[in-house]
This record gives sequence, C-alpha cells and structure tokens, in this order.
Amino acid sequence: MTLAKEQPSALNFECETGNYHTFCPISCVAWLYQKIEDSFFLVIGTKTCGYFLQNAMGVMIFAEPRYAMAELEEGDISAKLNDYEELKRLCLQIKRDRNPSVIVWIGTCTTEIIKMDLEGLGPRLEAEIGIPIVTARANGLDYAFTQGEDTVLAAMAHKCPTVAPKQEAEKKERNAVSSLLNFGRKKEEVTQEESEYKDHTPLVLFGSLPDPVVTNLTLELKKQGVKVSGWLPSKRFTELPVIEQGYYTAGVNPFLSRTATTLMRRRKTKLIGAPFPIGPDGTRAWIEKICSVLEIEPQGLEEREAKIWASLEDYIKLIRSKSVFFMGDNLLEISLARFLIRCGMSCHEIGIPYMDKRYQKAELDLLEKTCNEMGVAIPTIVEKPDNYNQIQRIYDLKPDLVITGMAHANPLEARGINTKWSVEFTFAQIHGFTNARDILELATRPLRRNNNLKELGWDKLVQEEANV
Amino acid sequence: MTLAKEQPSALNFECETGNYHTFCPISCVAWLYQKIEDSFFLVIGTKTCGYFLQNAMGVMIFAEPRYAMAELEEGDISAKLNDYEELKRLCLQIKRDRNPSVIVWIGTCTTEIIKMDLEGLGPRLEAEIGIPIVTARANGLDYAFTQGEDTVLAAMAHKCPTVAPKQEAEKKERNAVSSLLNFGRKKEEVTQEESEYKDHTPLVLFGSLPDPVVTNLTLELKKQGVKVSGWLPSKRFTELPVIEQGYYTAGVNPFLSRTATTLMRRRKTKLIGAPFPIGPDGTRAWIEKICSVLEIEPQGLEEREAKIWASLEDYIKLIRSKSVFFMGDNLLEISLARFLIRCGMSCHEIGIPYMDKRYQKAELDLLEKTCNEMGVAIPTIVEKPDNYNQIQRIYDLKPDLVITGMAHANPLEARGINTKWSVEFTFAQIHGFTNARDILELATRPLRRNNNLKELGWDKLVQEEANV
Amino acid sequence: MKLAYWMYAGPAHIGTLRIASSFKNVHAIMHAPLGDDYFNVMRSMLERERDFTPVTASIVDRNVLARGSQEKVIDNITRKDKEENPDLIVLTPTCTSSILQEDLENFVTRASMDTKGDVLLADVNHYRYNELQAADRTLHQTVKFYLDKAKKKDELPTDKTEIPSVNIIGISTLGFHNQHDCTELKRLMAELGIAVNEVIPDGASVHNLKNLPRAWFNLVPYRELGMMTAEYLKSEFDMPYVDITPMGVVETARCIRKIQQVINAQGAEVDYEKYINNQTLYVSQAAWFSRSIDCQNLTGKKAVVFGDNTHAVAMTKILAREMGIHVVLAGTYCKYDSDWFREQVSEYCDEVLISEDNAEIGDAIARHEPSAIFGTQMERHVGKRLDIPCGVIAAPIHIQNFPIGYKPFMGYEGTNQIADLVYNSFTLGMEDHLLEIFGGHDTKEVITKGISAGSDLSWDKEATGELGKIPGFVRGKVKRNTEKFARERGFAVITLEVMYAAKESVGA
Amino acid sequence: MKLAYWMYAGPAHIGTLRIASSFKNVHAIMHAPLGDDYFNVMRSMLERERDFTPVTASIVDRNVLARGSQEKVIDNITRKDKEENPDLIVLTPTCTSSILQEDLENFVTRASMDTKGDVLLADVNHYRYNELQAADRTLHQTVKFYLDKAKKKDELPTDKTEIPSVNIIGISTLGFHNQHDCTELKRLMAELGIAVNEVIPDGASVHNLKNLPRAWFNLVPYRELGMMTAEYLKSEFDMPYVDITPMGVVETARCIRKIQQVINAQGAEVDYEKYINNQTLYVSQAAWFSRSIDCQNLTGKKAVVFGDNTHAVAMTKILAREMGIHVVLAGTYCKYDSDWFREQVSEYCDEVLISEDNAEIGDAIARHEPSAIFGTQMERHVGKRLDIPCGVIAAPIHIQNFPIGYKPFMGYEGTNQIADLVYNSFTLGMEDHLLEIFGGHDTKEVITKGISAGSDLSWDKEATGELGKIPGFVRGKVKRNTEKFARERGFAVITLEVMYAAKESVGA
Repeated sequence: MTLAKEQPSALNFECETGNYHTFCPISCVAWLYQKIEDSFFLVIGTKTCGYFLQNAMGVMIFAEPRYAMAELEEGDISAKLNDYEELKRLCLQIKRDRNPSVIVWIGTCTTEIIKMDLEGLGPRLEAEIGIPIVTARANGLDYAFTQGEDTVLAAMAHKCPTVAPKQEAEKKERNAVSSLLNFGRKKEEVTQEESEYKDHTPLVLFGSLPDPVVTNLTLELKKQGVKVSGWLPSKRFTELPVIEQGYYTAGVNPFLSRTATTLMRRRKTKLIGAPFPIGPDGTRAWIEKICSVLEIEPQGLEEREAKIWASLEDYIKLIRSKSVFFMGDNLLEISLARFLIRCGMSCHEIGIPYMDKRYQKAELDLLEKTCNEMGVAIPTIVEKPDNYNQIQRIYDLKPDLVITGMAHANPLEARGINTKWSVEFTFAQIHGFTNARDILELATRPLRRNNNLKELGWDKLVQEEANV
Repeated sequence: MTLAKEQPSALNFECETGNYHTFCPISCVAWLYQKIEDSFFLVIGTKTCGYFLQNAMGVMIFAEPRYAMAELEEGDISAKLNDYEELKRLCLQIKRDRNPSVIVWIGTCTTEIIKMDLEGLGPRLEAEIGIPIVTARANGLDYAFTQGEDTVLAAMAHKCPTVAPKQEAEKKERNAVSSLLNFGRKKEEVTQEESEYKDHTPLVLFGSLPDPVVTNLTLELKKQGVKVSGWLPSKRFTELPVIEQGYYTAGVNPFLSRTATTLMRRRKTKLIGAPFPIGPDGTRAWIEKICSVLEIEPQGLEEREAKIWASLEDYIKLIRSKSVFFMGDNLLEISLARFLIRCGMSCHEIGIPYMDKRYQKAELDLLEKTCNEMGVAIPTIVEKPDNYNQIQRIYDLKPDLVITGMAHANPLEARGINTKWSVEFTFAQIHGFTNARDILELATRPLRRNNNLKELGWDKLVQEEANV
Repeated sequence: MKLAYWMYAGPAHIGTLRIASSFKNVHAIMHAPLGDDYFNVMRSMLERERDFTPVTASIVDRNVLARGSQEKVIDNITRKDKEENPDLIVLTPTCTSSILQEDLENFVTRASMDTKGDVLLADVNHYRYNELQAADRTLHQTVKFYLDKAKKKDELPTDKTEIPSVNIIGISTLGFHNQHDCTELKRLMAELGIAVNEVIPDGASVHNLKNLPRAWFNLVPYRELGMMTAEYLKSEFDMPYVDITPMGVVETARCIRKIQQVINAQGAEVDYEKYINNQTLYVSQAAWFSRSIDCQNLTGKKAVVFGDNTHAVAMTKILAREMGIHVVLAGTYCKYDSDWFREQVSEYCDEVLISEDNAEIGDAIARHEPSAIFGTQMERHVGKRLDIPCGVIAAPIHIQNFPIGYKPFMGYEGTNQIADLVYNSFTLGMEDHLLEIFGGHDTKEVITKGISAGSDLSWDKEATGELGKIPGFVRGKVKRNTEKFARERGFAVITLEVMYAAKESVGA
Repeated sequence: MKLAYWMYAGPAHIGTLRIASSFKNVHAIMHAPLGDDYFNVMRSMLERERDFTPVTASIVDRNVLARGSQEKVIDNITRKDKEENPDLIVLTPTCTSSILQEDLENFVTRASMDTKGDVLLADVNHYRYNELQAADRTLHQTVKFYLDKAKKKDELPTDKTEIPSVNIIGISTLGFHNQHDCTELKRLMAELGIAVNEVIPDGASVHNLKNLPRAWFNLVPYRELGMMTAEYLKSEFDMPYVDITPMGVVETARCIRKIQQVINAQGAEVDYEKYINNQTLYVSQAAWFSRSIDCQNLTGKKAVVFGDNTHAVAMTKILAREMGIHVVLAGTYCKYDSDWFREQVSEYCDEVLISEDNAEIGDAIARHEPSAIFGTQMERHVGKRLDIPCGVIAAPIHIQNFPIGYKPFMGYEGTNQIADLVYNSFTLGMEDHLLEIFGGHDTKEVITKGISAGSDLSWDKEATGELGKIPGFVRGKVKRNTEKFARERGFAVITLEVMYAAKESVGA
C-alpha cells in the first residue's frame, strides 16, 4: 500500500450496519470465571450458546470449568415450565456441587426473546438460596463480543459495598490488590508505606485484567503517589471494592461504557475520561489524566515513555511505513490503531462493532492528535462494518496487515494478505508500559513470518479451479 | 497335538550344543540395579554390549539409569591404555556423580578375551577410592541370560558380613526384610513377635526377587515358624545379610548353582536342596523341604495348596490336555514345565541353555514324579538346543504353545503357532502360592487371544510368495 | 432446563450448515443474532479452510426485532444471489431466531422471485433435533428438492452407468476424518472396479444430484449422516444401499461382500474373496498386528469405548473381536438411535451406556478403571485426570481430528491407522507407568543439573509470588533473564520493581 | 574407555546385518558369543517381521575359544547353505570376536568351496566404524562383489532402460521410517514418469545387482547409507547420482529439479515445474500450513534439533525456512561427517553441536529452554524431564518408528506428516500449559469423586507400604478389590495377610 500523503482532517465516522462477524458477548464468561476465582457463571441459553463456548472459544480443553449452561429446552421456550423453579433447581445443584460465592446469570438472545425476567427472578432466588446472584444481559441483540464484560461489570457494580466496613478496616486489608502487594510484609512496613501515597479522593479502577497487569498498573500509579483503592472486578467476589459517592473511577478498556455510566449515575462516582493505558503513549496519557484530576504532578513520565519507545525499536522498524486495516471485532480497535499509528503505521479504515463517542472521547482525540503528529491520513471509523464490503476494500487497498476476527484470517492469508487475529489482543497482556512489547510481538508476527515465506513463492494458495 | 499315552520313563537328557538364541548374561543388570537401590553397575565391554542393553532389553526408556557402559575403545583392546587407570577414572566419575554404596563391575566376553584382570584390579581400586567393588564375569562365553545374576550373587556372597555386628544387634535391625516387615511397629510388638518363630539354625535365602515377592515368601515361612535371617541380594548393598558358617541357605531360582556352590564351599553354609517355589506344587515342596531340614512340622500346607489349585481352575481349563514346548531361554524351564504338567499339560521337549543336574536335582525329581502322577510322557531335556532343529520339530509336533525367546515369537505366530515369550516369566512375579495365577495369566494369554482370532481365519500370515 | 457442562452433538443449525457449505457453490444465510455465526470460525480454524465459508449471517438485532426481519432476510438473500451467483441459497434460523415463529417459508418464496439461484428453507425443528439429525434431514431435503425438480422438468436420467457404480453418501465438512475416509473409500472402490458416480454432499454440485439414480447402489459409511437420503433413494428409485461401516478388517470385508452381493444381483459377476484375503493377510498390517506378540500383550486388557454410533460400534467390534481386548463398557451419545447401538455392540461388551451427560460417562470410567479409553475429546480429558490413556475416535471435532497427514479410519489403511491408535494408546500409557515403577531408581538429578546452576540472587516474596503467576512454560525463561538483568546491575534482591525493569530492558 | 549411558549409533555388525538381512535370500552368519545375536530380536520385535531373521549366530564359547573357531564357522556356513539355499552368505564377527584376529577371509575361502551360494566376509573395522558407516561399507562391498563378478563373467548389461529410470539406494531394514519413505519415493517417481530400476538393499536379489548400471541415475535419499555405493557407481559406470534428501517442500522441489537436470542431460525432455507448483500449493498441505494462522502462531518459537545428518539437516531447514521457527541449536551425532552437517545447517541456526555424548545434548537443551525439541528417543526423554515437548525425527529406532499406518518423512506426503509432527509437538505441549495456566481455576474434585467413595476401612502401615510398591496403574484396582474382600469378610483393618488372602481369593 503506497501512501499518498494527505492533509490530516477530522475523524470520519460511518455506520454500515452490515453483516459482520464477531464473537457472541457471552464469550466474556471465558475470562471472567477465571478472573473471579470464587464465582460461577451460568449461561441461560440454547445449545447454540453452549456449543459456541465449548468449540469456537477453544475452551474445549477444560473438562469442567466453573461455568455451565442452563440449556433451555422445548418446555422452557413454550413457557410450560416455571422459570423460577427451573433456575432454582439448577442453582441449588451448583451450590451443592461447587458452593461459589456468587452465581452470575448470563442472559442471552433467547432469554431476551422469550422475555424471561431474570432481573426479577434473581433477587428472589438469591434470598431463598443464600448465594448472591448477579444478572447480566450479555446478549447478541444488543451487544458485541467484549461488551459482554461490560454488562457483567455494570451489574456487579451494584454489589460493591457502599461504605467500608468500619470494624474490620484496620484489622484486615479488605482490598485484594493491596493485600496482594503487601503479601508477606510486616504490618509496620505496610503502615509506613502508606506515607508514600499522596492524599487524594479514593480512586477505583474498572475492567477485568490478568493479575500481573493489575499489579503492574497499580504500581505505575503508586509511583506517582496515587493509591488505587480497588478494582472492579476483584479476584474474589467477596473482595469487591468499596465505592462511596464521590469516589473517582477510571476504566482501563474502551468497551466499558455501560459500566462507566452505571458508576456515574447509580453510584454517583466521578469518571476520569482518559485514553486507555494501551501502548506507552496511551499509558502515559492515562496516568497523566488521572494525576491531573487528582491534582498530582506526575514525575518522570516523559522519560519513561521515551525509554519504552527506544526499547521497541527492533519491532517498530518492521512496521514503520506499513499499513494496517481493522475489520472490527473487540472494540480495542481505536486504541490499537492509535498505538500502531504512533509506531509509524498508516491506517485507512478502523472497523469497530460499536462506537461510544463519549466514553471513548479522550481516545478519539488522541487518535486524531497522533495522526496529525505522525503526518498520516486520519482513518475512517466504520461502525458495524459489512464484512463482505470490507473484503472488497481490502482487495483494493492491499494493506500490509489486516487485524480481523477468526473467521476471515485463513482465507485472507490464502490470498496473500497478512492477518492477525484481533481476539489475541483480547487475551494477551497488552496494558501498561512494559506490555507494549507484547502488542508488537503479536502485530509483527505475521510480517516476520511471511517475509520469510515470501521468498519461497507461496504467496497465494488458492486456485481459480477447485483443488485436486 | 494328539497325545499318544506313553508309559512314563526316566528323564532323557540331550545336549545339542547348537546355535541357539538367548539374551546375553549382562541382562541381569536390568533387574539387579533396580533391586539393589544403592548400587551402580558398570558393564565393561564394547558398543555391542551397550547397544544390547539399550535397545534389545527395552531399557531404552530410561534416560539415565544407575548403570553405564565402560565402553572399550581401540586403545583398550590393543592394551595401549592402562586398565587400572582407565577404570579408576570412570569409577571416580561415578563416585562424583552418583556416589553409590557399591560399584558392580560386569565383565564381558571382551574382557575375557583380552584377559583383563578384573578380579585383581577390583580390590586395589576399592582400597584406593573407598567404594566397595564387586566383580562378576557375566560373559556369554561361559554363561547364558539369567546366569548373569548367578555370577553377581556368587561374587556378592563374598561381601556378606561373617558375624553380626554385636554392638548394634539389639539397637537396630540390620536385616532389610525384617525391618521392612516391622516397619512402623513398636519395639515391644517386634520382640513379642519373635516368639512366633521356632528356634532354628539361621536361614538365608538367595535369588533376586521383587520386594513384594520377598515379603510374600518370607511371610509364608513365618507362618511355619521359620525365620528368614536375610536375603542375598538385599534391597541395599549396605544391608547384605550376615552369613556365618553353618547357616542354612536355600535358593529360589534354578539358575543360581554357582551362588549355591560359593555359599557352600566358601562360606561353609549348608544348602537346602529343594524344588523351586514356583507354582503351588513347587512352593509347597520348597517350604516342606526347608521345614524338614529345620526340623519343623509344617502346618496346613496341603489344604493351602489345594485351595490355590481350586482357585486356578478357570485358567487351568484352558490348557488342560494341551501341549507345551520349551525352546530354552532363561533356565526357568524345568520348574515351569513341572508346574504346567501339573496343570494338565503335556510337554515333549524342554530346551534349556544349561542344566546343572545336581543343583536342580530336587526339581528334576519332582518333574519326573509329576509326569508319572499326571500320566504324561516324560519330556526330553535338551541342553543348548539347536534352534533351527527345534523349529523343524515344532513344525512336526504342532504343540499348542511354544515358550520361546524374543527372536522367534513373531515368526512362529505368523505361522499359526501360539507362543509366549520366556523372558516375561523372568520379569513377572511368579514365585509363591499367590503368584501362581500370574504364571497362568501369562501362559494362557496366547491361547485366550488366538482362540478368539481363530474364527476370523487369520491363522497363517505368511505367503510362499513375497508379500506385496 | 438442563445443567450442561459439555455437549457431544452441536445444535441443529450446525448440521444444516455442514451440509450447505459442503456442496460446491451453495451459500447459506443464517438468520440469527450477532455471534451465532461461529460456524464460520470452526470451519476456518479447524479445517484450515482456504476459502471464505459460504455462510452469511443476516443479523437479528434490537432494531430488526422491532421492525420484523422479513425485509432484511430477503435483502440478504437477493444480495448474496447477486454477489456470488450461488446455485442454491439455504436459509436457516438458529435456536434463537426459530422462536420468533416467523413465516420463513414465505420469506423464501418471496426472495426466490428475485434470485437466479434456488432458495430453500432448511426444515428442521431446532429444539427436537441435534446437529447430526439436522444434517441428515437437510441432506435428504436437498437431494429430494433437486430430484423432484428434475422429475418435474423431466430431466431425470433413467439409465444406470455402464460399469458398477456407487454414490458415497455422507461425506461432509467438519466431519470426523471425513476427507481421509473419502479418499480411502474412493481407492477401495477403484480397486474393486467400481466407479464412483457421486460423492455427496462434499464437493458436489447440486446440479449433479439428478444423476444420483444412475449409480448401481449407495454406500452410507456413517450411521449418522446419509441414512435418510439412502432410504429415500431406495423407496423412490429402488436403489439398494450398503450401510455397513467399512472400519476394521472384519467389517470392511463384510461391507465388501455386501457390495458384491448387491452388484451381482444387478448383473455383475464379481468375486472379491481373493482381494479380501490378500488385503487382510498381506497388504493391511492390521490382521498381522492382531496376531503379533505386541497385540498378544494387550489380550484381556480392559477398555471403555464411547462416541457416536458409527465409531463407537466399530471400535467396540475391532477391540473385542480383532484384538481380544475386553470392552467393559461401550457407549454412545446418539440417544435417538440407541436401539441400533445396543443391537450392534451388546455381544461384544459387558455393559452399554447411552447418555449425553459427560459426568455419567466420567463416573463410569472411574468405576471401571480401564487400561485405555477410546472416546471423544471429553473422555480424553477424563482420562488425563484419572491417568488413563485415551485414543480419540469420534466427534465433537477438534483441530487434532484434521491432521494434515493421511489418517483415514476406514478401509484397509484405516485398519492400519486404528492398530497404531490402539497400540499407542496402551503403550504410551505403559511407558509412563514403567517410568513410575522404576521411578525411584531412575536418578533425575544429574540431567536437570543444567537448568538451575545455583542462584546467587534472592527473590523477595512479592516477586516470588508474581513469578508464580507466570505460566510454567515461560517461567524458567523469565526467571533466568530477570536474574541476568539483576546480576548485571548489581541487585542482590529481586523485587517486583526489578522484575518489571528487567522486562522492559531485556524483554524478560 | 568411555563412560557411556546411551548410544546414538549401534556397533558395526548391526550395520552389516541390516544390509545382509535386507536383501532377499541372503543369510548372515555372525561369528560371536552367546547373546550377541540380539539383532534378530530387534528385527522381530521392532519391525514386527513375520519371517525368521536370516541371521545365525555361530556361537563362540569357552570350548570354541580353546579349539579355534575355524571348524565351527565353516560348518555353520556350509550347513546354512544346504538348509536354506541362500544366494549369498555374509560372515561377520562382532566387536568381541574381531579381537581374536582370526583369518576369517580364509574361513570364507574354505567354506565357499563347499557351498552352492556365494560367501562374503564383511570387511569392517569394528572399533573404527559404527553401525551407519558399516552399513554403507557393506552395501558398497556387496554391490562391488556382484558387479565385479558379472564383469568377470561378461554378464554386465551395457544398455540403459528405455524410459528414464532410477535406482533408489539406501532403503534398509531397521531404518527410520524407511519402508514408508520408499513407498512414497516410488509414488513420486511414478508421478514423474521415471521407472524404478532397482531398490537396494531392501527386498533386492543379489542376482539383480548387475542390472544397476541400466538406470539413468541413482537416488540416495539418506546421507548415511548409500553414498559409497553411489560414488562407486559414478566412478566405475559414470552413473550420476542425486543426493538431495527430498524432505520438506523446498528440498523435495530441489531434489526433483536436480533429477530433471540429470535426466534431461541424458536426452529426456521433462519439465517438472508445473508438477512441483501444483504439489506445493494445492496437493501437499504443508505449504498452506506454513502460511496458515496455526503456523503463524509458531513464528519465532525456539526449537532444538538433534539427530542423524539426514534428518537433523532436513528438519532444521524445514523449521527455519518453511515455518519461521527459530532453531537455536542444530546437532548431529554423525561426528564422522560433521563438516557436511555444518555446511548444510549453519545458515539456519544459531549454534551447531556435534556430539555423541547425550549428557552434552541434554545440558544444551536445558540451557536453551526451547519450546520444542526435534530429536531422537533420547531427546524425547530429556524433554520429558524438562517438560518440553519433543517430536522424534531420527534413529536410534524404537518400535514407535515402525508405525503400521502410513507415515513417510519424504516426498509430499512426508511434508504433510512433518507438518503434523511440528504442529502437535508444539500444541500438545501448549495444551498442558494452558491447563496449567488455568489449572487453579479448573476444579478437579467433581469428576474424581467417582474414584474413591470414602473408605470405611483402614490399612495398617505394612499393608500401606506394600500397596505403595504396587505399580500405580494397578494400585487403584488392588486397593478396591482388597477392600471389597475385607468388607465382605468383616475385616476392619487391612494387614499384609488380608492383602495376600484377597489376592488369592479374588485375584486382587
């Protein structure tokens, strides 16, 4: 793709509302049940939902994970059976077999269509069987892929305690992160360390990240004197953070607009709108924004960012001046595009399943700013893209790299187009300064590999005629 | 094979001194290094010896067992190198890497031919490096397969202490078996238990058996009030049994004639000549003979034997009136033939690599008696059989089962002849009352399997013409 | 409602899509919410398919739900007809959209007015039938549609092929080793002098379906897919079919003998006995393996078999009859066809289990403690937990069931592959056990010495905890690189901060 | 002396016997002590050979040693000549008997006076050459013997075959996947329109050796076996040879292009480019696998390769060049041919290791911590210890290298098999790691519930100890049966006596 240097312009949004492929939002179960160790997820849906989790999500390898299907049968659909009694039977069995601290009900398209009143049933059953029940409508009628997590966190936000339990406050570290960080230290040390923090209104972060990334981001903020009071979700449901009115909150992922809204409207917190901590540029901007809101002067971030960029040079030289095309899958597209453009790539089109321009405002601004600074054309952002049309555009544009869902990668590769699965960015550890390298490790892999293969003359592996 | 009922006659011995196949006597390393847990076996020989142990003995699966080759190279053969210095270098390395309680040198055909003076070098090196060295000439010029164990045990017999260490005698159970049996009991119980034993001259058993079989036979004798003072070999070299002049000894395997002689001539013990404890008949005869020599009246052996026989009926009915042919491999042939004849089989020929008529006298007598009682012809015993001739005889005789070495089994099966590897009897637990079942499990396996296959018409799987 | 941790068969629309996308130049429109189109992912990922899966989701979202989906569905059908010119467009709902009780038949009628190709609504009840049944029905529906059409147009050929010929029915995309089985069946037919008239649905053109009746007989190798079609062709066109799965030496011979009988009844004069004999005894190595010493040592060992009807039945017979292995339990998840299963296996095993509940099967395995399992991926995991080796013999499919190398289950090469599977299942397990038996004697220290050459550095508790969270397969590397970094910079204690600094600096 | 725990190549006589017993109707007499004849065991066991191995040991024992072995050796040669009528009897000593420095050449001369068949003494120094070198020499010696003989008798054909033809040199018994490679090479030659003149030594008759020069060229697929013969045929008969191992897509193409060049130089006019292109892109799945997403995820992963020259070189090239895998170390145990190895691999790997010492290789693997190993059985065990998956690519042979199912390493099907091997080596390891990563979250209790349903019985310490000695894979069963027995008879505590009673009673 040869780049005609255009004059930078404002962001251009389109909405194709086409037939595009992405994973079902119930996917979030696959990572959330691992993240929240004392949880159990019950997906209330059909064989179609269950087979998806089992076979397409690749969680087939787990014989008995802490999630299950409540598989709706003909009697459930035709409303011959009593929903409450059925759910009670299943939840009692789960209680008996696993005894989790929380059961998360994942509603699906089917429960929407048959209008099953999960929000009504949940509290009744919770009271009757004595296990907290969280109800999330992670259905494909309203949401795409990663937004499933948004529905769960938004629902879970209601379960966070309003005030810190006063009695225990000193005896025991309620918050999982700080007890993790203080693991093995004497109490005096911990108390002493408190003084390293600046005095500020408590801050709660939201978004499900693997534990090492949680630690990493918490430490980055600690370096600036910012104390993270808690994360939503926590490692255990029993350790959900306290959220009092007036606390600050900040998200780490671009697909959490509903959770952000819930925290603002229902829990009366103040949202810090920042770019997301993906890439050294995003991470720096995220920390700076948090610091600025908390009225703290950030220290050494510029040097830090510069050092990280310098350490990425070996990867960056592989993609500089190359072009990338996002088909749209996991809602991380804007942040990734912004980072890759900062790395020197150009980007013609960013497909994205859903675009909340308000929640992503800071990120969109940074994208525009980045394009201007790097002197590349501002991409078109296509919401709900039509995959068929996109493929025609890819044939025309011949981008050096296409970031796409799992259904399209092999066929595009067979046609000589480099691809990377977007879903890998969902599962990899990509947040913060130190993980920027991992994003590039993933993004450059097809280029490194296919450069190698190019010499072998295996560019296109499809025939016009049917294969023998 | 239809059996013409012949009149029983005396045993008929032949010696073909032909070209027969059996394993090399260094094989014993494979089980002895496992049996004696603090040992290290060093086989002093050529690549031929090493490759045998590695590939043919099937010990290929162990990456680093407690044995190794001292591989003779051209300089060793041409005597350009100093044997003592070379062996010292290797043994020091073994000491450094593994620090065993004993290093057993296994001499081979090559050390015989180049007349390496292992017996002379051993004591010198032992004194210099401070690790006991046992030297055994397990070479194929003089011995066959299982006789390798005989050479090692005969050499090890010299290392057994002459008198029990008096100081420690009460403090600590020196003997491995009794400490095994008394494991975890209070001392009073042990003392009290001593009274269960009759008073008799100490008895030491010889022959390497897996630990559960050692326990089993020791318990069988205990039931009769016979106390086993020790086993040669013991589980650890440091726990070799005390052997005083005048002790009784008894062997558990038919291939230990050299060990028996050493114990008699060098250690002045009295050998109890008995059939071997293989099969309920042999086990009973063995116990009876030991009791009789120790002047103890055995209790309940007849009922015991009868009960075992009754429990074997499901297997015995599969082989009753069938015929077996021994090609000769591991020297267990006489005992196995005697047991199988007692089970109702007939046997035309017993090939055997080596026949010590004196050491096996009681077993041979029992064989003859068994044939007479069962009314079957007495087998011809062929020492050092010629395998080619045997195969011609097998074609003529069409026995129902051929017990043979590993080289002949598949070709015989392909010609519709049922076979069982003799080597399996070497490695299986076949001694004592309770293990009789395991012998029949092995012996009947080809019959059970091939009965099944016969209906499928896959009797012969070789063509006159070359296969496609 | 049913509490389900695992499913053996997929939902109905997967079966329909397997048929539709197996045909050449047929496109499917799936009327479904976002995310239900994961069939495309499975095909692309598991089969490493080079082409785009010819399935398009006509997405049902909140707006569509409010407005009704007729317009969108019809638009998508006619659009796809123009874009790709398929011979046929198959419309299918999923479990979810089928609840809407829309008149999809009417959508199809409306759409087909504007399309060049044919349009068909897959006629399956999504709550009564599973993937396998739906596939069988959709294949039958498609075949009947084109034969009826040809009849109406008077284009049905009336003659038979000159030489004996066969239709192989039931080869489809995402089927368990289907591609290799098909290759092997074609080879077998060639060796028997039988022409392959059509293979359906995989790679077939719907235009050629009208030629099906020209074959002398139909071969249905899989019990699960093709029987309805074969029955239909028998009742409508009097075509005989052979439904003996040619798996294992005995059943392959029985299948060939049945073929001989069927074609000789139509005037051929073939005698396949010599071929069978030669293959059995000298070409295939399986019969010889059964007789060899290796297999002798498997005699009487206990095995559990579980899978779909086709494979569980075949494996049970092979293990019991050809290898003398003791099948303590044979089971299937094809509940809808359980009578046939019982009839086939009952004389070859101690116990029969018909169930779709994986916990029940897991418990049965734990109870029997077999030496080996032959089952699905699910049983393989049960086996891993119980330390029992498991050979995978049946779907649900997994990427390992799409090997690149040639691995049929059927025909004579199939018998070889199965012999290897059986042998390796038992003996690889055996190797672990041998290592365990002698484990205490096999010193492990020496060789592992090379890994951690005694560290001069200490890790504080936080860092140790963090290290523990790193996946095992990279942990060693991270540890080493971090220590190297710390050593170079003179840190004596590794803290979390040092760890992250190391990661930034050297990518540890 | 050398302290050796493991050997990569066997002793010389194994090489000689592999050649002798590969030929049809050739018998070998091994002049050796009892037990040295384990070659017969290896052939019978590993290859599951149906026929008796045509090797007889003429046993050297104490008596023979005293009297001299001449009489016995000659007797055995003449006896075998009468019994089996072999075309040729090959006499070989072993390491041991070669020390006796007897005039074996003279024994042979004496014996051949009384034999109908030919008699040959294998001319190998047993202390200087290993199995591979000895095999190469014996093949050369045998070929030369028969070509000299034919020359002397003036029976050498002087013409070439009508169509381009090849001798495939180096296929032998007990070779690593040799049989399947040979089948694949024959298929490849057939597709190239090249006739196979002779395959040696496997299945060849010594009488046909004189026809070797009729072929247009020789193909030597394995570096270790056949080069001496090919060189001899080149220098004596001006026959060109192709020694490019057709393993992997790139090298297979290079081999075919070289063949094209060689036969076109002799007047043929072939162009294989279209064939190569079609096979590479559409028939073999390996090139597509290399480009597919599955393989993309292997990019840059580290691997160690170790084996014989042929396979280690080929795998290194395939991994580095065709799959983008980072070969951190490539090694061989063929020390005698190490220059060639270095030349072949040095541009494809970081480090080269030439060694026969398995500890050195194990340490190198531990140091590199690769994601996968491709090596011999030895490296597989190193991998097991270090928890690194290993694909086996080279001898020493093991029964698993004689699969019943078709598994060539060479040619286009070989490329498929290798792709599977690579993929499975990495991903099966990956599966374990994934389970480990999520292990803590994956509750194991429920499914194992079925195993130990809470025992009401206690085991005393002796019995517990004894139970512990029972191999793990039967321990559960013994425990259960013993408890059942004890429960039925009302024992509350299980002692050693109860255990044995149970064994006798119920076979526990």
